[in-house]
Amino acid sequence: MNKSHSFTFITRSAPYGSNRPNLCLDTALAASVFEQQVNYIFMEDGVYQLLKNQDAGSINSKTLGNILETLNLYGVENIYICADAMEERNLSADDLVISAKLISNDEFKTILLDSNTVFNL
Amino acid sequence: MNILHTVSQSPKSRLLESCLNIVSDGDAILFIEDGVYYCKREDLLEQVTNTVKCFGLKEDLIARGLQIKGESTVENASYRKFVELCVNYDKVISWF
Amino acid sequence: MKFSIVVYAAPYSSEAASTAYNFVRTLLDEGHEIYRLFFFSDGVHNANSLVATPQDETNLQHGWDKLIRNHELDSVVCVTSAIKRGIVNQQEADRHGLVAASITDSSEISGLGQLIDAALNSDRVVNFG
Amino acid sequence: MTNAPALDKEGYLQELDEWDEEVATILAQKENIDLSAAHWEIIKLLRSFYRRHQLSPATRALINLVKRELGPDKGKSVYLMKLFRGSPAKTASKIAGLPKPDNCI
Repeated sequence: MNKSHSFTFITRSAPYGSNRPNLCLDTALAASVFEQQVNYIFMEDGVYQLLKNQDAGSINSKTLGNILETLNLYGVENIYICADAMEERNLSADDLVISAKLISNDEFKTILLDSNTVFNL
Repeated sequence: MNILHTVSQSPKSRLLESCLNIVSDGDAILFIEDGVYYCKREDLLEQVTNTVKCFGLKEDLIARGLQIKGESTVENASYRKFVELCVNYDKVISWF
Repeated sequence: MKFSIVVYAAPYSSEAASTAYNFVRTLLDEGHEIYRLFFFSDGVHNANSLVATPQDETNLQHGWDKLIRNHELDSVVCVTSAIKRGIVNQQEADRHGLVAASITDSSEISGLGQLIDAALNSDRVVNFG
Repeated sequence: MTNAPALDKEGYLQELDEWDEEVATILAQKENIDLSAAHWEIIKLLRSFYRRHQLSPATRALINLVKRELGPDKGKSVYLMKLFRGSPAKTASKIAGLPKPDNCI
């Protein structure tokens, strides 16, 4: 088994409207159990998953923002946010539950080129 | 280290626009399912076809009454070609 | 080359499951090896054996079942996706007190670790959703 | 004495609301564990983690959580295995009245 396999997860959907953010997260957590390199990138509407003050109890769901706060405990340390996505949505770092590195599209491309497997949800 | 991107929704999804933000020179794009309607959007495609090869899945084009003409910037691809593209590019990123 | 295929979509509600099926058939025709098929999210419906379709429509579940058997493919259905959608084997049916097993015999129920393992052991992973 | 709580086939509480310290003691006995202060420290940490994140941490996350909150001496798999035999993430979640952690392979 290749121990230095790198996985990149692109999550580009808003929370709650579909199960895509959860599929992406569950798969990334599974990859982290295998102790592989895991990159997690919030793109487009995916950044909405990180908004503060979510309380999805009101729609009988688990609050995704609270779960995402634990990504680093799972060993998912390379967390990135698309700078364009933040700008287009008028969001700033203060609006989010975690601090993560903002990346340009060029940095994004480099991460993809260096990855072995990419999941894009 | 180039990437094959598959795009499988119609242009109203703006999936191609998302994909183009992070496509690198030398990558390829294969339109499948409703994504093949992008093959008729020369206005969107002409900005990338110099550096990125574009293909439309033949079966999906035929099903929808779309044809790729000789002078088009998009090439027809059979399922065999789809497989060949997966082999020739280092990884596949699916946009759906 | 070694491929693994991930299917996220149910048959009939979108074209993706059918595209995946055609792609897998072509891979086999071209002599490639399939390390694993992984059915995830609504894709688990592809392994539902309790399906009837009109004679003049394709029964995709049947198609997968035949393809998996004929080529002895390793086909895994994600357990968390499957149980929520009523795709269970006898063991899971008994465990949860459900009236019947529904999964096709050719696929097995297992965890997401099988998807990661597939990625680690394949040259290419192709996703259909 | 509390009535024995309803458990699923793997021994996790069916109704998470039924948990209290007495229930924890019963659940621990089923695992042949006598709860000490060291156990309670982890159980309380797990419960407050679950309240905030609605997630039972899998092994690696549990170790990192304990390391962050209780220090590196306790944030080790040997320490946790001594307290909660088998898979510490599963056993500790069970006694703390949380759902079975996902992604435990």
